[in-house]
Amino acid sequence: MIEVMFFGQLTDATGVSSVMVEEVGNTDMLIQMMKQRYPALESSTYMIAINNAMVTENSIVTPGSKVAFMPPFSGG
Amino acid sequence: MIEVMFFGQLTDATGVSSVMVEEVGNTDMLIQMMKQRYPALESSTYMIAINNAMVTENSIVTPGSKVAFMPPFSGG
Amino acid sequence: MEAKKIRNIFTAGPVEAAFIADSIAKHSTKTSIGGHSIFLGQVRADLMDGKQVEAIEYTSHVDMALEVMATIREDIFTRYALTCMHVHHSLGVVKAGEICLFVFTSSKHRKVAIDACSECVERIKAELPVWGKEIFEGEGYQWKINQ
Amino acid sequence: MEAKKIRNIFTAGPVEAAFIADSIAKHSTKTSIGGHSIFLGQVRADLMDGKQVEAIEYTSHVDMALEVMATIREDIFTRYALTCMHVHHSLGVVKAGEICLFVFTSSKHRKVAIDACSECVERIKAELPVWGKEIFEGEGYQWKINQ
Repeated sequence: MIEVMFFGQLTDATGVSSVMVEEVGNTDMLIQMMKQRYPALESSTYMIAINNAMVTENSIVTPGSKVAFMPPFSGG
Repeated sequence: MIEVMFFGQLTDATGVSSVMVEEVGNTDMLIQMMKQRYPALESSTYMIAINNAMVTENSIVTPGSKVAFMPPFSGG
Repeated sequence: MEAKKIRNIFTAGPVEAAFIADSIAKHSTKTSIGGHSIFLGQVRADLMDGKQVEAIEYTSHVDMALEVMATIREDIFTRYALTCMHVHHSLGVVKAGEICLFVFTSSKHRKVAIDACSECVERIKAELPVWGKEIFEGEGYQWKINQ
Repeated sequence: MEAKKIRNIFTAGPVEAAFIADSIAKHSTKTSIGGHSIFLGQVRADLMDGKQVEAIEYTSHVDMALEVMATIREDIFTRYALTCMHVHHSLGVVKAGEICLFVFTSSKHRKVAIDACSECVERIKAELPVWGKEIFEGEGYQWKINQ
């Protein structure tokens, strides 16, 4: 299983803060899957982190990973 | 009368923090007068202010003025 | 390579002035310190299209934020001769006028403390996975955008 | 030309943490503020030829210092969009580990507050007629020199 987490304004698009998915090969595949499930993600801006590390290119998602979908940060 | 004030390490050189003097024409004359009275001033570094305003050249000292002899600042 | 030490930086609700005072007072035993630099972020009651911000609700990807903060911390200590650095960021609701961020650096020399504090604040804003939801008076909200 | 407003900045002995907290707390009603920058100068227990600094005794040409500070203040307010600025400097004895200078700037935007605070500190050190006498443990003293 893979835990997919959504943060900030993305939770408005998905209506959930986290969801478990079965095996998925890589981040591109996961993004496609999430866009199908939550169409409002299509028009959202986000970055991806796997197990707390930012990834900027398509990356392998190993079982047991936590994948975060994160909109631009606005702390402080 | 003119009030002549000494600050910081200059008080080590003069032994006093302020002294009244009779009329004196200008700051160069006042400096000479003070050096005669307090020879340790000869080897001191200082700036002069008349009535709270810094002067960098020889300046007229009008009666009733307050003249400050000030070593480099070290506040904060 | 030694593992980075993960420290909590999050606090529930606003950072209180008394907490800041306590933090300052604790440094009086560190007599090699010559200067402290403190930055405080305060929630603004901004007006947007006639609606006023009443509070910001902060959320974070906490695990990741603490790891990122440990990296920032390590990097700043490598490049600045700091005696110490403390960071506190609010989670949850912080009302307008309350403090949501407290960054505190100390060094022998003032310029080091000031520069490190300023850099730390910029990096927190840019790199920490934290989000602010600006809650309007009455009803409605919008998501904060950092400049 | 309007006369500059002369405000007292001097406080007898150290600046207490509780005073700083109180000063911070007072700003919670100013909800246009987004960032505060604070600088605190702390007396260091420096070692000089085997003698340790136990305290600094500050003296000033007070009238002149307040006039100079009013000019600095006016100049900084002209060039930075500050909501407010507060300066407190000790006179008399401040022990090692205690706070001798408290500069506090607030603005809508953090960078303005940070830059104004930093400039104010530099100008205080360079332009205010204040002198520090470093008193050694046991006996003796030397006059402080600003870097």
